[in-house]
Amino acid sequence: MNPVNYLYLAALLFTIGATGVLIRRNAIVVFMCVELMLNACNLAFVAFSRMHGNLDGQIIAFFTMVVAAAEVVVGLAIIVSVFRARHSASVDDASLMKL
Amino acid sequence: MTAQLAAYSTSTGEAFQFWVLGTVAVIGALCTVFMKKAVHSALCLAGTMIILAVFYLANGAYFLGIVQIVVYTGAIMMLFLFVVMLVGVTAADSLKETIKGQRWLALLCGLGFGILLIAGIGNASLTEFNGLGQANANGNVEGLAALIFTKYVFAFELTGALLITAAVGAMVLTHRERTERAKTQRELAEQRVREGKHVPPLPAPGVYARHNAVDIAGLLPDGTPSDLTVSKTLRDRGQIRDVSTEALQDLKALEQRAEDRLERSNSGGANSGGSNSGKGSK
Amino acid sequence: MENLIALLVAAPLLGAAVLLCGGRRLDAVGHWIGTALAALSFVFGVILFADMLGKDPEHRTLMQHLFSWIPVEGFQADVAFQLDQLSMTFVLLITGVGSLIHVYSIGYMEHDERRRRFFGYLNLFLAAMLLLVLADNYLLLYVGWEGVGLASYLLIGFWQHKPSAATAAKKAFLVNRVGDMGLSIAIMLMFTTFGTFAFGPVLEATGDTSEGKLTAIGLMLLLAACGKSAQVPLQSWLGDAMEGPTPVSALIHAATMVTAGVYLIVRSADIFNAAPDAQLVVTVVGAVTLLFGAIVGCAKDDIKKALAGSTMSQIGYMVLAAGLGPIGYAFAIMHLVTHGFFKAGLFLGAGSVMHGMNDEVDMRKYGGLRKYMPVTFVTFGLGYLAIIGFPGLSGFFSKDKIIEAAFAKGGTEGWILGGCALLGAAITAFYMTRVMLMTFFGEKRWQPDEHGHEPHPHESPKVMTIPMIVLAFGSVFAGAFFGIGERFVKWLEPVTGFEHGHPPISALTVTLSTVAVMVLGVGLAYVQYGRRPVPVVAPRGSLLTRAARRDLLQDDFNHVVLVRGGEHLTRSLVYVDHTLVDGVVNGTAATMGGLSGRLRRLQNGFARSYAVSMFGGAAVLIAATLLMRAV
Amino acid sequence: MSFPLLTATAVLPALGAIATAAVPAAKRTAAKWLALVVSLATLALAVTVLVRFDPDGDRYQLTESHAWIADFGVRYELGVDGIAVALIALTALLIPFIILAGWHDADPLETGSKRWRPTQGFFALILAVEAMVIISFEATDVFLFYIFFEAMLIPMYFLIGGFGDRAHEHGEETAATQRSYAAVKFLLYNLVGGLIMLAAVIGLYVVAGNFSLTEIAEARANGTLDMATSTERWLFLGFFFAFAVKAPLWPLHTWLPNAMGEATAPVAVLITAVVDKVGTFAMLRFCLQLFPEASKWATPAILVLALISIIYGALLAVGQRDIKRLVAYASISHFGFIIMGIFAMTSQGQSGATLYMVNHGISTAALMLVAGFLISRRGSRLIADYGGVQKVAPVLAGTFLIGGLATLSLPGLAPFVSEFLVLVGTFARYPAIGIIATFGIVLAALYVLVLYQRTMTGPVKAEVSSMPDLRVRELVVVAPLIVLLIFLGVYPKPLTDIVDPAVKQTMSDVQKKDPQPEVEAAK
Repeated sequence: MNPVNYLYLAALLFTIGATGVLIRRNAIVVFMCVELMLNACNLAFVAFSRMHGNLDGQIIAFFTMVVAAAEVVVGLAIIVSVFRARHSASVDDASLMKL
Repeated sequence: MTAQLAAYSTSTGEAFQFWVLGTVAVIGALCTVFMKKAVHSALCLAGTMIILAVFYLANGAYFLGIVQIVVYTGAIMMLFLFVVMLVGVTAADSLKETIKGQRWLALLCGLGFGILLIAGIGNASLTEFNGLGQANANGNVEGLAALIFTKYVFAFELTGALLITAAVGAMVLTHRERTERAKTQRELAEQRVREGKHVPPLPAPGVYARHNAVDIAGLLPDGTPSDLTVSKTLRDRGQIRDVSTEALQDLKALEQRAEDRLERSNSGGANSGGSNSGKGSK
Repeated sequence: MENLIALLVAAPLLGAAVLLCGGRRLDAVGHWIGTALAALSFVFGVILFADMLGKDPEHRTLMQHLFSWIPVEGFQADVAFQLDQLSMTFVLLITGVGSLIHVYSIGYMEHDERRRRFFGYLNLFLAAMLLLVLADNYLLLYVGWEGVGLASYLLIGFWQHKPSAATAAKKAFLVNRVGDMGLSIAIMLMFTTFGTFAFGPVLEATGDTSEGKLTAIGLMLLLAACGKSAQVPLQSWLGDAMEGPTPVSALIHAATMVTAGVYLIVRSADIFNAAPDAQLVVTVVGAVTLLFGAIVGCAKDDIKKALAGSTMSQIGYMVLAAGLGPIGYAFAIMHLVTHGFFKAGLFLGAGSVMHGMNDEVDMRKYGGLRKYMPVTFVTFGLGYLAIIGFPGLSGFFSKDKIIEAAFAKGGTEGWILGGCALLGAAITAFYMTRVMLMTFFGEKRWQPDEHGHEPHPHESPKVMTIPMIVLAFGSVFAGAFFGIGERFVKWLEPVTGFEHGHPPISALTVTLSTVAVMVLGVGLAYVQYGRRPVPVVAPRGSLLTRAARRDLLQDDFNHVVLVRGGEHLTRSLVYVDHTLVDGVVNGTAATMGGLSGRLRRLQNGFARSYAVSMFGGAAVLIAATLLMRAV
Repeated sequence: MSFPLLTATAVLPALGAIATAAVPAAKRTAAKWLALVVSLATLALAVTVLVRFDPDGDRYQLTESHAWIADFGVRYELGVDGIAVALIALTALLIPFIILAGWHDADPLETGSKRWRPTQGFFALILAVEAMVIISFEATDVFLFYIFFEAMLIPMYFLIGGFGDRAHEHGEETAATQRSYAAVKFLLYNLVGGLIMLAAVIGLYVVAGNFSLTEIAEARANGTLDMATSTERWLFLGFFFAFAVKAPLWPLHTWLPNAMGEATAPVAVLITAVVDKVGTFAMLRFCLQLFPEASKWATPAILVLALISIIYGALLAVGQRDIKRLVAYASISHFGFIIMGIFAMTSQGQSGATLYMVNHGISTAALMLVAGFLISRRGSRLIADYGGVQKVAPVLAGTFLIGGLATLSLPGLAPFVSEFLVLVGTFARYPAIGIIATFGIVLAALYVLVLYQRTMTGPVKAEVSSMPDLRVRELVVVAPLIVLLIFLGVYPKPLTDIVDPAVKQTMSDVQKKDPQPEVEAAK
């Protein structure tokens, strides 16, 4: 098997995640889909790391995880406070930015 | 397996593992997207992540694989579940689209994007790969550490700052300072009297019913449920479980049984005859 | 001696500057300053004349280079003067008649509160006119040309509170501008053809270029002359210009400015000599105008307008003569000078009559005035005899020569032109007799005006009558002085050249027939106006009379075609500018607005919609990258 | 290093603007005097530039050059040729008159009016415009020029939109609406032009590698910098478009009548006599020097547009009912002459065009400022509201007439010299266009005299019967302008001496020779 398959898998997961972001309304699920996309990227990085024979790809994946952790913390906090204010976790309900 | 060969392909075991677990991962991802309930989505995602952790391990990223399981699946996903609980575990998300054309556009874009991405990967000349044998010679963790604390030390420090910021940010966002003194019991009582809407205290859930769960409304004497008995949060979420119909059925059945028994003992006791006639007239 | 030339111009210019900027302080003495400076200029002119007479006829030209005016790469215009016999003639006429009219105006404008300004304008006119005739190049001449136009504008519209005066002034300036356009095109043509527009080099180089170019230049100069000298088709302004005070009519619109066109043609003699086609057009214009003016003059009841028609007609004679080439130039100028005397005298007489008649101009309300204003009657009468060509008086000598020269043109043209000139002489006699009879003879016909003031005709003060007497003197003797022994022709010959014309009929025949038609015209007029009482209200008259009263409908034509057409054009252009040119821009803006209104709906506020566009964008970027790599 | 005279000339009004703006609100009069003194000092500096400039010396003199944005080869390069010197002098000359004429234009309105009129701001903005215009004339770096060419719009926008006539026939509300419409229109037109020019400026940098006018022009002349024909044409069009909007050339002119109509008379003068000149000046300096071939290529089209401007502007002026709009359309006609002169590609035409810029500035200033005095007395811009002013205010009418006569190019007044040179220059190369353009002088007479007749002559209208004549301040504004008009009409040699060598240089840039007169050519 060619390790390139990992990349195809990563692409597939990324696309599924992205589509999920677009069609789900529940903010938490949207967030999960974002996580899925991030993980897909990580997989690709790890695969690249193996292909190139150095650890830089893994480092980037590691940083991605850290950033994702930070992002989750803040994002979930936002969701919670939005929920508190609007009693809804639907992203469509937060549509005050239209003209 | 020679090093030469290792450059182009992997072991059969890994291939088998890839195809099996890969399929499961894709299914998990799809489930994450399409499951109605957030909890289910979260569980499916956790599954996918664990599979990814296995893949990391298979790709020689031992440290990341473990971190993936411990930090990601263990901590982050639990955080997700925690929030899901906070926001409403049973709130099923309707998958019905409300924005015109959004779903089709999304699918179209997703499809196009996927095809392009895959075409891109297919186009790239990625036939050769080196394997991590050399890089991991001193141990994967040591190798990573050496890089992080030399080449990427600046970025690493920055992520530290980012994490602290995020932690503070989360606290700021969720924490609410009380700006006014809480009202005392007495004041609340006075307020109730002043407004005159609902002078006595609100009924407790399940007072007139057979259930005492917090999300089940108490029944009024005529058998209809009273929303007032349920906490406001649950009411707002629409998470009140309505048991009035079955309660009424239960009541009816009870009465039926009582009737039957009373019929039998009608001659026997006058004590329950009064109640029976009362019921009978109803 | 050359330096005097500049002083000639400077004196009246100084007067104009002082009087116009001086303010009310000078009101009391303004007219004296103006008159003194005009007279000073005349004195300079006489000194220069005396000096010139002392020189050899071929070397009488004085040049004075003042300063370089517009020095630009390849283009050189100087402020430089040239005083030759032709200019000298004009200088004397302008300053002489001008000074007399200044004197006359002291009396005529006595009761006008803006008299100081009037004298300022008159001085300005003198300066501009002197510049015109003294310039040594066409561009400087152009300055004088427009300068007299400006002075004429200011003076015609002197009584600005009258809308008719303001309109007439504007009309005069505008019609003149059309002519000026011709002059400027002529100068541009000269520049591209000869590289210069100074008289000397241009006129010397006429042989080096094609006849077509010269014809074009000649025609453009003719256009300019038509505008300034009120020749058909640009004659319409002169009648209206009579709205100005009468001294103005006398000085500008009879004696001097309107003859500038003739000066221009005579000055450009070499160009016209080399362009026979242009010359032919000049003669045709002259002949048509002389008849046109004469016919118009017959029908007008307004004394000044009748005289204006006459002026037009007489200048027609001069233009005709100037178009005849070397056989006519000298006579054109001679007629110009004599005409300057008698026409100025006639106008001053008319002004004197008006002065005594509460500014009434309608001759039908005069009658029998000879008893009331004898001096005016006599001077006006002498001017009258001069203009109709009464043998021995000045008009006789000059006009007769022109008619003779017209016949001498030769061929059919000669006969036609000569015939026209003869016919014109008859009509001249007719309408001038009409004016004379209606004004000074017959019953008195004046009536009280609407305020009940009956006019009390009276003779004008000395300050007005003396200039009239002087001019009458000129009208009587100038012709004989100039004509006998061809004195004037010899004087001008070095500048304009001269050839004796050879008319197909003898000179005596021409003279006799001129006198005959003159007698005929006088007789007809006497029959019509002398023997019968003149009706106070004008009779309806024949079709020709009615047309002539309306300047042969030329004004109506102008009004319908130019004024109305122009109004429609500008109005529609304003509309076009607002709706079309501006509309395109505003339309673009509106389209943008509409488009953004549509586009803004994409901003529906749903984060997911934005995400779709982002995602689609990313897809497009990937596609683009792949395509670029593929290519 | 010698004293940076050119920088000083531009910086002084800029500093003056800041100082004027900083004067406390209560000391209104002090701010006015400060602005006036600064503008006079700038005039003194401009005169020094004029004196120090040697017409027979180098092409660009008093040059200054400093590195500025090294990464893009942008330099702070100043230098003046004869054309620039003349225009700097014109600008510095007109500003004191503009300030003096607008002395009360920005006073607070009577109590009860809600509009706020910051007096200090008005004068500070005028000085700011002066500074930017002067530096635009001085810049020999394309980028530097571009910056100030565009930045000028900001103060102009506020001057047009913020300060209108004191009284208005349609009431204050309508006036404010129309004013902001005019200001926005002005801004949008010029911004569009400027953006297109920006693209061309960047394009020029890509092609040439730096922004220095002198270097690029030299390289073009040597042949070391080759541009593809199409590139040169596109770049030329980009530059020209911006300048044609600013100038303004038909059909990009419609902002001018609005802007001049709604602005106060001094600001209108600032627009047409000063700011717009940058457009025509830039055509001469940048279009012809940087893109000689393309300029020659575009000449026929531009001449036709200029011709349309001349006739069209004049005809529309005839049809106007509003005094200021009439002057605006007259200006459009005059700008047609200027552009025609520039692109006739003859020495006479270009000298004439340069003189025209100066003379038009002075003559329009005279006419427009007097018109402004007239309007401020009656409170209406409509021609029909006047009549017989000559009787009650003869000096005002007289100066108005002289301004009008200058506008119709009466010989003896300055504009005649320039107009005739332009006509001759055009005629020498394009006789038909020259002849048609000559019709413009008849139309000019028409609109000026119609205006004069309707406002100044005829019976005195009741509303104007108590109109005061010119005051001393107003006379101080008008009289020097009139003296200048006459002086430059009679003796323009000092000006032509300065301008002529620069024009010769420009002619050699485009490698055009004057057509030879027929007679000499034959010899």
